[in-house]
Amino acid sequence: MSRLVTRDPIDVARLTMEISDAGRGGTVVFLGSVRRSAEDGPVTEIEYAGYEEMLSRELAQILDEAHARWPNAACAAQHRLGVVPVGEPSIAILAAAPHRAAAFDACRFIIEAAKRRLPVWKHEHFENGTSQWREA
Amino acid sequence: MSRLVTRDPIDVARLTMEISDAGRGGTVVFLGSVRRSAEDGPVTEIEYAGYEEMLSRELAQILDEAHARWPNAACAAQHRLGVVPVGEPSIAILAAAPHRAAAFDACRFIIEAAKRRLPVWKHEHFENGTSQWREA
Amino acid sequence: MVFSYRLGPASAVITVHCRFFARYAEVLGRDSLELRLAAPASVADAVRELRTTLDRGAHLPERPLAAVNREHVPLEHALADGDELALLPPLAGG
Amino acid sequence: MVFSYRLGPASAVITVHCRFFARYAEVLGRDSLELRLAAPASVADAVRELRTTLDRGAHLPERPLAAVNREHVPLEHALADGDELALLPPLAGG
Repeated sequence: MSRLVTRDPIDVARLTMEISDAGRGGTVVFLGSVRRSAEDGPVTEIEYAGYEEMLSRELAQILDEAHARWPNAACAAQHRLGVVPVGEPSIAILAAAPHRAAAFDACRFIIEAAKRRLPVWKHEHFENGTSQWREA
Repeated sequence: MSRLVTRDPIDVARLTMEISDAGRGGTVVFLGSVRRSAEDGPVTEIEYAGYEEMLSRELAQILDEAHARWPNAACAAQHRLGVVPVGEPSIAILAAAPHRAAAFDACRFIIEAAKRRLPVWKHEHFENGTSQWREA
Repeated sequence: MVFSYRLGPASAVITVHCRFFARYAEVLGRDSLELRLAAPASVADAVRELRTTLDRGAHLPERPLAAVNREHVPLEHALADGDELALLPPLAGG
Repeated sequence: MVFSYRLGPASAVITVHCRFFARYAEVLGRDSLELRLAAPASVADAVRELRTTLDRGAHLPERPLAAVNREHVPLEHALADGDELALLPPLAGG
């Protein structure tokens, strides 16, 4: 199985393969990407820092909770840390199930829990050389 | 832009690129795949047949409706026709938006409308050489 | 092949291009035909005519899904000369 | 570095490994320390001690997010000797 935390680009195709199965007809993938919004100013890059031991543990637990609620679904997740260029995903959540409703619900459950519980922070670097921690 | 209907394997990575943008931080992808369930028996392949002119028109209209409801979202969709091996997607729906709620909602809206409205039928081929049209 | 239907001297006649898909095409042994109908005619009128005049036409449901000119329509939809009428088995796309 | 806290002759003493992340580590100029506390002590007690004894400790919020042994806990959570206590700035993952 893929690691839950990576410092490399997230390989979505590989994660999709991991949860694919002839019995699971619906697959939902969520990709959360570094977004450059108007109020951000000239961000050159964003660095994701995490409390890594807790991050892996918490993400594994969220996946366990999803499995308990949707036993027929297969789920996978990966969070990227380190510098993530604008436009590339920092998190990928995948859920495959025999029917699409469970796949959508499980995927949504996992990303909502991840946003609420994963110990990760964003360090923004600006063109003028300064940087700051972004509060969610 | 990609065609809405294809007879080749769906290139999910390419579709994802099409709707990616630095301003859209949440991307949701739905893949509907040929499923082999217990009651199906030994299906060797499934052929998707469509009323092609209407299929393209209807899928384009569904995307327009999604755009009207979620103007900040970028959506894409592709339906595959012809023989689709078990496990490969017959349909892909993608929605990217600044925030994940809109991406989830738009993606779900499109697949539900597609299931209800697209003129497509499945022809199942069995190991014993027979075949039948599957009623949804 | 052209089927005519109740044509009296005072009736206007329309021709509708009918298309059949999937199981309907298989059952009927064809995927299209030209149907002549006395105007005014609805989709339901066309279906009734097809069910009574075609070989194995009775295998079509009385109330199939229908599309006219590539748009879903209810059975009450009024047909016009030159319309493309498609009878759609239960959809199984996606 | 070890900080002691209200140690009377009858008190048991526990040592908690404190970790700071992101903005908290930046503000405090450190990412960990060992904190000695008189038992019983809650996470809230530890936070109070850190806020009053550390340089720039007052920059920590009175009620930060906290995790003990890598699990989210409420501020009332009772600390045990050897626990790892992490103070977490508002989460921004995903």
